Amino acid sequence: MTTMTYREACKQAIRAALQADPRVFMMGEDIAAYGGCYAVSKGLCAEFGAERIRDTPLSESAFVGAGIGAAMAGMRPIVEIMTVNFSLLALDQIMNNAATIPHMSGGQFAVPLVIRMATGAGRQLAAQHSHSLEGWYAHIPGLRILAPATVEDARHMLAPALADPNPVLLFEHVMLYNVEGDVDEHLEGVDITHARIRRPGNDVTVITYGGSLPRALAAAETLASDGISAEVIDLRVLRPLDMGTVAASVARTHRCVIVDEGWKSGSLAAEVCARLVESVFYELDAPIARVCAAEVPMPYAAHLEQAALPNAERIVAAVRQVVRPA
Amino acid sequence: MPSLGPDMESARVVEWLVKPGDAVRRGDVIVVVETDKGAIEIEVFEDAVVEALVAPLDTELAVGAVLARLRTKGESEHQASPDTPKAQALPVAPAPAFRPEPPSVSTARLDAGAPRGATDSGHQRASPAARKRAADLGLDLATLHGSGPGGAVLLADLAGLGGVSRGRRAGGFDAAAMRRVIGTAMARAKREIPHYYLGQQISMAAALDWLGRANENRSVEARLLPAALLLRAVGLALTKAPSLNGYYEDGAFRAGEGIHVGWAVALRGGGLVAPAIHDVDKLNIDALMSALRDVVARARRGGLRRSEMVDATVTVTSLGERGADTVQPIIHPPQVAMIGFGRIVERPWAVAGQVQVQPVIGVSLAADHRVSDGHLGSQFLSEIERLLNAPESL
Amino acid sequence: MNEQQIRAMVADALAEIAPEVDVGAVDDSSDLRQALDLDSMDFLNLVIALSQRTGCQIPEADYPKLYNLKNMAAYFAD
Amino acid sequence: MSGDKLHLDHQHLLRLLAQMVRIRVFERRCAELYQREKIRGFLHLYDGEEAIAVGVMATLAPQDAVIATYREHGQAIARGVPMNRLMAELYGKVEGCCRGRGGSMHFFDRALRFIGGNAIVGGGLPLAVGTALGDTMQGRDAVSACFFGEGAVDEGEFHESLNLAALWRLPVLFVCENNLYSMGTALAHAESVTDIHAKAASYGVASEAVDGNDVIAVELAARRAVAALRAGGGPQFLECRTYRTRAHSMFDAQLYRDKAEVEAWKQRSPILRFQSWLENSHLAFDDEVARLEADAEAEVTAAIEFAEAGHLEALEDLERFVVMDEVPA
Repeated sequence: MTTMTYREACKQAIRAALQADPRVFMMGEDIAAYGGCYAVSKGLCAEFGAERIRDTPLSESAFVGAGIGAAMAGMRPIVEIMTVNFSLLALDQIMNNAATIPHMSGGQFAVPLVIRMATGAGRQLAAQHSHSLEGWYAHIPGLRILAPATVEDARHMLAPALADPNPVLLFEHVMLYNVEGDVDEHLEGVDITHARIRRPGNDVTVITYGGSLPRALAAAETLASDGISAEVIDLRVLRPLDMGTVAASVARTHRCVIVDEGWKSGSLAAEVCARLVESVFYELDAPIARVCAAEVPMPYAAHLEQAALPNAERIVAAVRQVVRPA
Repeated sequence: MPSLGPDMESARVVEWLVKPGDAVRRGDVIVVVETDKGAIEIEVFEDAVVEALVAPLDTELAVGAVLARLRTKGESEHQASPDTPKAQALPVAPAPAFRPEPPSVSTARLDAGAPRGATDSGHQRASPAARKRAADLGLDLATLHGSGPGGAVLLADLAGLGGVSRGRRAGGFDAAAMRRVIGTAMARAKREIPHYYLGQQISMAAALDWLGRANENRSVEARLLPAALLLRAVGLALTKAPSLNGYYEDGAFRAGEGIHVGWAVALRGGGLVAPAIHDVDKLNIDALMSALRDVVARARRGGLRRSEMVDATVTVTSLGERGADTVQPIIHPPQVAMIGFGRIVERPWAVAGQVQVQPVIGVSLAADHRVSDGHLGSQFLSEIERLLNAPESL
Repeated sequence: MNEQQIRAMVADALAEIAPEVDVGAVDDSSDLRQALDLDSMDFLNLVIALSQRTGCQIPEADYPKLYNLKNMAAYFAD
Repeated sequence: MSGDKLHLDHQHLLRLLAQMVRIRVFERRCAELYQREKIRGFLHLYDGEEAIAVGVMATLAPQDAVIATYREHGQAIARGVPMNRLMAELYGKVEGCCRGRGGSMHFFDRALRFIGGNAIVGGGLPLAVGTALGDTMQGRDAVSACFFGEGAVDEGEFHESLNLAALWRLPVLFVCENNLYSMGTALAHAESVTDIHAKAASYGVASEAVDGNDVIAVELAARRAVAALRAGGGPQFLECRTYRTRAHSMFDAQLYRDKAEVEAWKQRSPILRFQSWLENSHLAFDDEVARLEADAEAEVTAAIEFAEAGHLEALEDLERFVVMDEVPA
């Protein structure tokens, strides 16, 4: 076991991938000379050279599309997009090419590409750098969407993502980069198909992912002192959803709160909720509750931003309402 | 009261799962009766409407006694119960046109007026889980007061209701009664059946090796236990030894109409049941494993079906990893054979003139001399050995 | 997961498999199979339930690490 | 035929003509089948532009990649995708080149490195940059030929891709098929500067404008460009000036242009021009040309029979290939 930050775990994952496979290279904006917007790739260019750590122009569509083309030509590219809001400039390539070509070509071409990007709010970066749009990507058939919420997943999800023959999008929450955690360096990757129970419990299931996991765990701790045993599930994989684990838990606890930093309308939380109603309706003993971001473009001022985001207090309140309705 | 076995004379109703006015479909479980062998669910064999529950709870009733009156489709009330006095039909209370209320109306409800949870339309608020549990317990939601928002009935409101609670069902078996039954049956077996016994040691090296490799690539849910292999081997070997599979009744042997193996499950706290796994010879190894898991789990919880309690054509007992080395079984009448497996232990074993340490299991057969003899029994055990030595063919 | 959480999880899993046993009465280092009279089928059902609750695919070779609550806590803590 | 010298031998010239005739005949029958509802979806025909696909494709090697647009029947045929598989694809049959999942706008053929069939204007350019990058990083001597219309020049992806390819000196052959109209919008209505090859040159890309209705001129220019690419000269750009003599798609009243303009361009049809030149130069004879047409008709007829006899994909395979189990070897 080694203790490291989430940022360091992301870097070590990339390093290990570059060492393990000559087909792997990384490209993105300011990843080489600058060291990465969130300093994930700092030092990698010196170690692996400018051929494999490639700075790109500010051309999201071109370099994501180039990643797709290179993947189809036999490489295993890792493309970094600075933040999820910028990924919209490459949405055409992700949706119309990466996600569709395997099916559209009748299975002749696969797109073994990994795209990493930062997501989420909390750093006062306002309305064009702070959103949680991973739920949009989870809408698209053909993509695998991962949200590492722990340092271990940050360290070990990349290898199986690169081994996947399909395009994989990795969403790294900006508030997690400084979080420290234990990592088993020798683990041969982790599974990228299942949700995980991060804390077992009996009274209610709290379903979350990514940057909201620490908040949900903090809420569960508070609730425990109140005699409410909350089971916390980390979805980890946003597409395809592991509804088996989620539904089995809700069928045991009969109650559920979904925490998602995306907006509520048409969200991933809405999808999980709908699927639970489809699969375990007769196990529900209370309405499913959701704790999501306020429906505003993320504001700059700290107090406004905090008011817009899910936090432990709001999760605790939602759970109490579900477990002991007033 | 249906007859659930040749030696059953009476039983007690412990739980109704339906109420008058309920529509039931063929195959629905409608009542639980406590027999000497434990709690057994009784299913209905036609689509019908429940007219009246006749049998009182917790009273010993003879086989053949009326438990309930059902009206099948097409029958008028009159045809179904020509001699039922009108008073007796009252609890059924088919809703008259002018009272749009649920069919079963308790006095409590009338006294209390509309319960808090009833909406203006008369719909009782309840969580989906409470609704399902109430249906399982045969409770009418309209008679309940809920603690949830707007008086909605929640799961917690149903705790302890419904006659026999889950806890009781889980315990399901009356230990003293069960001991009596085992005693009676075994005494009869020792008295009437001329047993002969055969035993054999079989190497499990190939079987366990195969199993280990098979399990490596399986998810936890799909993993196999040695028991599944043993059961599969018995099922296949029985196809070649039909005179070990069936019943001896009225002075004659009647071959079983399928190979339905009763699997002996020891209950914690004493006693045992041997629910039948049907058509063992026709199930592949995965299907057998899941059937075993299912039947053992339900035996523990007290959720066995009637057919599982009476259909076995032969019985197998496997003592498992913490059991004795060998067992000398006593046949369960009117069956004609029982196969026993001891625990798997490491023993010196000669292979091609060399002594090796191998996992070994002791298999034994008790069979009825009125139907078969030792030569056939020996062939049967050899066949089991052959099958276990070629596990890939299982 | 700390030991208390593991214990809660095991108790919950056992409620389905062996409703009559009381996991609270079992001491940390005693063999659960002995203490609760679990046969191999019960034990497999327990492993399945734990796997479903934790998301771990528990290989067969690791079964001995689940024989008592103490080892179990260490196992799932990893 | 390889190298940068064009050999104007009889066989090669006849082959160029034959390829253009095959495309023309194939598409004529497609139009007919569309109206008989055998083919559905959008159908964009290449009538009048055949010289570009045929001229460029004559210069490519098997290891090269081809990325095309939704008007890509000509490129697919010239690259060598069997007509049977193309027609079956148009019929939506499992024998089609994409098992009926692509249709007219999305022909793919892995064995020929024919990478679509892209129906997002400009969407194929970043892909071509990527295949060139992947090939280069793996030390392959391969170029990526990317076809697109002048409408793509309006898109940001055009500029992003040219810049990136030039910046990294990647072996991409950009082939702009400038047919003067992006759907119904005339070039001058959409672009402030209509000289497209000059835009490419501004990115430091070697760039040339060529008569896209002259198959020999196209092939010569492409041959020079491919030779430069293989020599490590960085991306090359060809603006092939041409005209689409049929409607944009099957349902187009052509309100945006004069009939006289279309008629004038039909007289400059690449097939007519090349055929006349061959005959006037005594390089081909009437009966040879007639035989080419008869062969093409027979080939298309056989393809239609093949497609008619084809099978529909099983419904249980609806979601197959959405998620791939492995990267095809």
